Amino acid sequence: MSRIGVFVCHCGENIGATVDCAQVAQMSSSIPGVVHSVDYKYMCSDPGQTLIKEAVKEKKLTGVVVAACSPRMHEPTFRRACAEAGLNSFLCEMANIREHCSWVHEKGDQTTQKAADLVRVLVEKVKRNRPLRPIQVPVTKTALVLGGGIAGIQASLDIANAGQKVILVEKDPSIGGHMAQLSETFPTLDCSQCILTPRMVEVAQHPNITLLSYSELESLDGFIGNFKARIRKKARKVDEKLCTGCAVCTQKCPQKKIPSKFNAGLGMRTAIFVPFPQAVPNKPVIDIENCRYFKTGKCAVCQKLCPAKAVRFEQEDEILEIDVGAVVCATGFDVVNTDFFPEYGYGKYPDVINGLQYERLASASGPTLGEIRRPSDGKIPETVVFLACAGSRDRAKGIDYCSKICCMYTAKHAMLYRHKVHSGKAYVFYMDIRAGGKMYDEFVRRAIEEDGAIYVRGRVSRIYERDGKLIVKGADTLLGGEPIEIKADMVVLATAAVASPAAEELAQKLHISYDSYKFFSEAHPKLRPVETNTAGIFLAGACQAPKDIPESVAQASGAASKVCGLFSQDQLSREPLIAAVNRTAPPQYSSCTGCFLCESVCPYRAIERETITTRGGKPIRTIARVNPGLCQGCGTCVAVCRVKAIDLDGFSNSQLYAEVRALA
Amino acid sequence: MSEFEPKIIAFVCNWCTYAGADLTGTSRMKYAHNVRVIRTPCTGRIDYMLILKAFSAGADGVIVSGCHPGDCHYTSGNYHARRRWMVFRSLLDFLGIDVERVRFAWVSAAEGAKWAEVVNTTVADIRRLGPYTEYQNLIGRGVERSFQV
Amino acid sequence: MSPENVYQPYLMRIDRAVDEAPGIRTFRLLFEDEECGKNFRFKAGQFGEYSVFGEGESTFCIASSPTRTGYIECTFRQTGRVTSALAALDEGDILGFRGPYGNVFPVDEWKGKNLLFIAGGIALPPLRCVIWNALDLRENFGDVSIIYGARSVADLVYKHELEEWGKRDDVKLMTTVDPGGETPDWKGQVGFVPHVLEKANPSSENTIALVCGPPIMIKLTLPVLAKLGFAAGDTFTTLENRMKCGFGKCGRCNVGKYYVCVDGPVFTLEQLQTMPAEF
Amino acid sequence: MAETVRRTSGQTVVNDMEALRQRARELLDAGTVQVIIGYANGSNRRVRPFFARRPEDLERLILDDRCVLNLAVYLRKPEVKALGKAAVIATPPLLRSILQLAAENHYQESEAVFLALDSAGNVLELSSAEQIAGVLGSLPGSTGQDACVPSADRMPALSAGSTDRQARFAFWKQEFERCIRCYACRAACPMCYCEQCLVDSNQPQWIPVAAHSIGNLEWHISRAMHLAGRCVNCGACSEACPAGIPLNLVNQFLADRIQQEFGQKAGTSAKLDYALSVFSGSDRETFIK
Amino acid sequence: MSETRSLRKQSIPSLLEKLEQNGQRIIAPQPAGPSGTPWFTDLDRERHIDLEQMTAVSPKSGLFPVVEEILRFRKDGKQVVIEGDKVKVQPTVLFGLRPCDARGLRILESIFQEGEPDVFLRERRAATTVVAFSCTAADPDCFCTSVGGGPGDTEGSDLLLSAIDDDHFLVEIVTPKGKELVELGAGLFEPAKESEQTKVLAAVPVRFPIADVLTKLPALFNLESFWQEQSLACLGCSTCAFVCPICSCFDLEDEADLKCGSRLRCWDSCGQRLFTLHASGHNPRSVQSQRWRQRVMHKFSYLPERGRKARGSAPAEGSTSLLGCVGCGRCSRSCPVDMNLIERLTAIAESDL
Repeated sequence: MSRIGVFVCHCGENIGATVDCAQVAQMSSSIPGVVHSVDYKYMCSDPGQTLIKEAVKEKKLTGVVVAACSPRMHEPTFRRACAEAGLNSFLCEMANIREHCSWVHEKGDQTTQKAADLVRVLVEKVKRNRPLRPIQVPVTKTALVLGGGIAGIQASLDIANAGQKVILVEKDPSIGGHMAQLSETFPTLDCSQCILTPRMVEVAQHPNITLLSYSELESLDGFIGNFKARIRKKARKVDEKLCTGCAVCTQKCPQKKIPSKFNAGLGMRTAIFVPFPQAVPNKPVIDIENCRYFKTGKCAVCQKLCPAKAVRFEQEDEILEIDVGAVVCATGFDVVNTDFFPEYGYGKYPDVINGLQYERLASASGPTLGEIRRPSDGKIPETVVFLACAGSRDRAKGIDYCSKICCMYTAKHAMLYRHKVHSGKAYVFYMDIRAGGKMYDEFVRRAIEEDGAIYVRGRVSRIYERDGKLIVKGADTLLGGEPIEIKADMVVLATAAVASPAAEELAQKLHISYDSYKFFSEAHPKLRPVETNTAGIFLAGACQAPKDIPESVAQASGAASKVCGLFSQDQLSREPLIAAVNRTAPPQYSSCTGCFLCESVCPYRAIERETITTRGGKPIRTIARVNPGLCQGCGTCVAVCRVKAIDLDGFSNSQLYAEVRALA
Repeated sequence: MSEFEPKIIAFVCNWCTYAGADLTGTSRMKYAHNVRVIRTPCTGRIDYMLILKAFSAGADGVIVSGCHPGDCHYTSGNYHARRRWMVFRSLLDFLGIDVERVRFAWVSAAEGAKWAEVVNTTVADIRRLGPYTEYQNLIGRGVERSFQV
Repeated sequence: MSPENVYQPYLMRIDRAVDEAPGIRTFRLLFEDEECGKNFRFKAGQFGEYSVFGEGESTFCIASSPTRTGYIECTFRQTGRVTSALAALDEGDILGFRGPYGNVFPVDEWKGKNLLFIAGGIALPPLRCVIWNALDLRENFGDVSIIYGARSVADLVYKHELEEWGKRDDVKLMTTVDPGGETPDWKGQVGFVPHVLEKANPSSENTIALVCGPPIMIKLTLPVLAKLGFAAGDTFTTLENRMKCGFGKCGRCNVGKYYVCVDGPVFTLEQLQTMPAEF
Repeated sequence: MAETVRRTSGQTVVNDMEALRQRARELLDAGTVQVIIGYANGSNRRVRPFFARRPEDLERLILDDRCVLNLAVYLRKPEVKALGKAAVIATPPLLRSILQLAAENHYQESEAVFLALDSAGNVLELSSAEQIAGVLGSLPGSTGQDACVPSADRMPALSAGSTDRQARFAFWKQEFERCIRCYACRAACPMCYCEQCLVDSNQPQWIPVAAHSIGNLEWHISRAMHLAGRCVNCGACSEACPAGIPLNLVNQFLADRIQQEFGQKAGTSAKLDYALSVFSGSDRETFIK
Repeated sequence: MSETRSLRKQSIPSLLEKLEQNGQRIIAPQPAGPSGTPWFTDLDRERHIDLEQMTAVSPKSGLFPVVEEILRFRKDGKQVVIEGDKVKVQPTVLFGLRPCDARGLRILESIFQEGEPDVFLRERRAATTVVAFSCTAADPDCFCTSVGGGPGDTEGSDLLLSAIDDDHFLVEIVTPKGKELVELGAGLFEPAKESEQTKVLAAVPVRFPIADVLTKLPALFNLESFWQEQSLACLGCSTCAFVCPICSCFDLEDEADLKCGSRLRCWDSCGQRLFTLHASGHNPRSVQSQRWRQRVMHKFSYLPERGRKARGSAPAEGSTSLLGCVGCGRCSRSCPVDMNLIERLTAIAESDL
């Protein structure tokens, strides 16, 4: 029942000067199915649009082709005009006879012929268009934030403050992440905990935030607006509701010699412990690996002494199932471990430490209460060597990228050392100084010029111990590679920031992609930096790439605003130009063979498996199904489907076929 | 005798090459009129069958173009397409089909000039190769016809 | 016009196109060559090959009555390549028709008999041809009863004609829709055709039964008819096997040794009982 | 007659038939399987697939270099399925096709039992794709091309290093023009399991069904593309073709190209490893300008 | 015996040249493809005709082409014009057939000319002269003598040549058309020598009693297990139908662009699953055993019965003249799973219901 209208626009002289628009209209009128064909000076003008609307109504058009400018320009205009006249907007197509024709060719028959050909192609296409409606997907207005570092905290607070519910999941007993471990922050030297802990408390008290600490994501299914998350709430062995945080247990626990992760191994903690005094929640956890009761069945001191009777040795992990509409992944980063630097003796010499350990030394709440004392003997080091780019930008180590934060924190470290040990010498080995950022370069200069840090451009080849000193051997590349040897009391490695070890597994649970360094991939490096390829899953912080606090916070707020944007509607409205698997009469049900090659090419994980069953529930066959919530309409699946069981609205097989045949 | 005007069908992705060709237009760069563009969402959507159909519709040459690697609007469509084309191209070559008549190109939305260049060089190349009679002679061959018109 | 080439269709112009139900359309077709139109004759039950040039041919019965000459009508459901292309045609468009093919309902032999028509869904067209044939020669027949059912009210075809038949005193019409398929203002029955038939309890005395419908309806209706005393030889139906040529060459439609295109499409239940289940 | 070139002598390549028969007998006796699918001598010096259901049938089982037909096709045939669980006398190409089918969800774990001979003449009883993948490389004849199927050496237009594109075109044009579209190649192919082949779908009719030059070319190109990265090179297609078109050469060529270019080989793992559904950022693109 | 001549083997090229000069299209078996199996194609310049091996595919395409235009039309806006109402076929010589092939053409003709006569086949046959060669050798797949034919059978041929010695063919002029061809080749044909043609003919034993097949088939129809067993190995590949000289199931397909197009008649086969598939998804012949049964029944039951009906009472029941089979054995030779037809027909003849 095709009744197609063709509307050829002159665009003033833009098209009319090189294309004989009247002739194009005339030629188009003889295409089978075309019942109306006119040309007009300006189709996009009000009278032009009225022309279309009236023809749609009077001629009962079932499709419209507007031959004018690029569809990227005016497709919405003409589609709206058609919709206003009662024709489904997806039954309107544009033939691009301006950008692709009149503007790029000289006036002549061939240019007119080309315009007519383009119209014919689109007429054949529009005959095969289907009326479509935007896809409506309900939205569960709860966000799942994974990771309780500064990025996760910021994202949670922003979303919660916008009035939406948040589930914040943190794998450790407390939120705070790496930022809680830091001493002071560049370039202002604010105390890290002073600016962070109020945020942590806000999270705990926020009515819209449910904090699940000591918990991990088990699995995530579903799609944007409609995810189902399974979360493992690990057993604290302490009833959080009863515990008052009085700390009797942690004081009395006899098992005291456990390296504290929070203190980067430089301090000790008990088996029942709160990672740090400002922890949120401030409720202890029993570390069953080290707890005497769990190892020997005896002890139970904590249980006996707890005034609130909150210790629960029998407590088991719990699995929570939660419906969420969006996910913010803010799982952070890690630093490379000890065996990464045999040449530097990291892990071998106690006084070769990494930046995070130095942060704990410099922190007022750290094991040395903020005094810079070296781990081996607690002496105040006279000479400290700071190594920037320890692992970063090092192809041999397999880390090609710049960890971005080290230049700044190394300057800060040198500065803090000089502030605390006025007589000490601070050497900094560096490759380049990357101090792009507000007040950043000034900060580095201050370290050099005011605080007297000695910057040496060069790489350190080896560190070894001689006569109680750490000999740092390197070369000063500014001085033509002159060898340099420094006898140091302590060496601080600005170790490379790497993806957290669980990143790969998590990415697979989330069905998001990641790069070769296991950092999560953003949907577009420039234009969609906080989105992932999986609609409804967003990124914040250093899980995407190494970044500093302001950047992490900014990205977290960006992700939060994406979530809020998503939650601002009850229904998600999506372009309906998506793929679908055909369904046919039994006994075949679909021409889909169930080979699932489509599944393997889909960048959005939009292909699901659907088992067709008899009325009695007996499985007949398993075929593919496209999740309309996830499909973005790229059509890669259509091209790999051998039997063309899958098709893409707007660019369907019959449309593209007809378009080519129209040129025969 | 007038110059041979090749018929060229182009399959382009919506996000890069189509937009790039729009830019050629807005920049008013001129190029050969012989090309007819068919818009697809992504090079990943460009089925090898479309290229065959273009030839059986009498095309002397085909252009297939989309986003540069790394720029795909859908992240990976062009990578899949690149593999598919590599295999398809090998196959065509093995069967003796003139692969020089299929031009694969990456043209970004910013490369208006490159689009003009791709079209112009393709038209020039195909002109040099001449009409694809070898293939077009297959059309209609193998059908016994006995009507007298 | 060359009668030599059996594949050469008549060119027909669509005079009227009616949307009967979702996906179902009726065309009234006029012969482009008026001379052909004048000479064209067919009988109730016959079918033809309808074609869209460039897409191919599709088989359906001639749904209009042989008593009405000068045009033919067809009703089809949009399912495959050809019917989709047919559905895309409009009034004034040209299509191809060749036929008539196949055997006929022996309407001439039924003089003085009562006729009971039982149809379901899209299978009314072959019976509609006989119904109008009988109504146009009303005096030749006794009672004319029609039981017609569809899945829902929307799925009923020939809605205007159903109305017309319903108003006539000389036709007993019962329309029914499957449970759940009724609309608030539906005045007909609700229930499956076999049940409606059983309730109606028509007499088999001197009556010919004509049954067309989906296989499941036929399967359940035949026992009811038998119970009501209809002889297998007086019960007629049509088969709709896939076919291409329409005249016994292409090899598709045979049911055992019977070629539906030549020996059918009209069969009595008596014949069907001797045929293998290849339909 | 027709088979003289395509089929060779029928020389026995398997000497341990008795061991195979013995194991097959045990499986039948134990009721583990109800049918043994293998090969038997057929009429006029041909071999044929053979369905042994009684122990006494087993004497007829043979295995030699004429046994090119890929028995995997029977695992999808309803009438064969109706016989019960099957044990299949397996050649390496058959096992590769089972692996590829498993990767594409078309062979379910322990759907059948495969009896293969290792190089020591021991009978291996395989039923899971993992088992097959584990032993495949060590089976005799698992590498290299079967002698029976046409090889490119006999076709000058295709010989390695031939740069004469037009000669290749002329060669294939002539070959494909003999195609009568009986689809025996498809029917004999274990990977052509699609219920509705592309050529059978007509909205749109991508590939003309008529056996004319362009239709045949498009059909064979399409089939080759559909098998690219999936074909296990069993050669059953060429063997089945009544027109003697060396179809396997096309598939083999693409398989080789894919292996060179992407290091992927069909039917070597039960995990989907399809060259056209994965990619690498560093895939060569010298042809993209 | 009919009128005879003698033709030297070495005169064959001259004869073909003369015929070509006369405007005849010559279709003959010539080696094709890597295997060199002969194939019926237009005679090419090298003129290497292979009369020794049997072609893989029968010469039925001479009368019933693989793809044939049966309608041509032009579209002009809304108008449709049917083009071409006269069928004219170039004079053709089908050269190098076997007697079974020629007999097959006769049967094909009767299938197409009964009921609605087919103008294309009629015109093709009228323009075609069939030159067959009697068989001096046969293989175990041949069974012409079991279905009413024979190695020296003249049915369907216009000329039948028999190699009576190393240098000569005995030429039997079977029809006036054959005579015309002999006249075209005047000067090459010599008066026939005394010869005993039957001496050189191949011995083709009768493989099974056809009468039993014909009488037992109708009752076997419903014995599903029988057909399942017969077709257990069948792949449904349709090779048998496509190589067969008589199988003539076809498909009609339109091919067109926006301006003009054709309706094509293409070979098809009852062995294909989709052959009878309804648009609804229902398939009257849903499994391969039913399709195999259809093939056998069509050839050995439906065709003879319909033929009898069409021609009135004669010829009698059990007559082989209307069978859909000439015993060429091609189906057995090309079947990829060696479903030997002789074996299967023997099983039918021996079946005990």
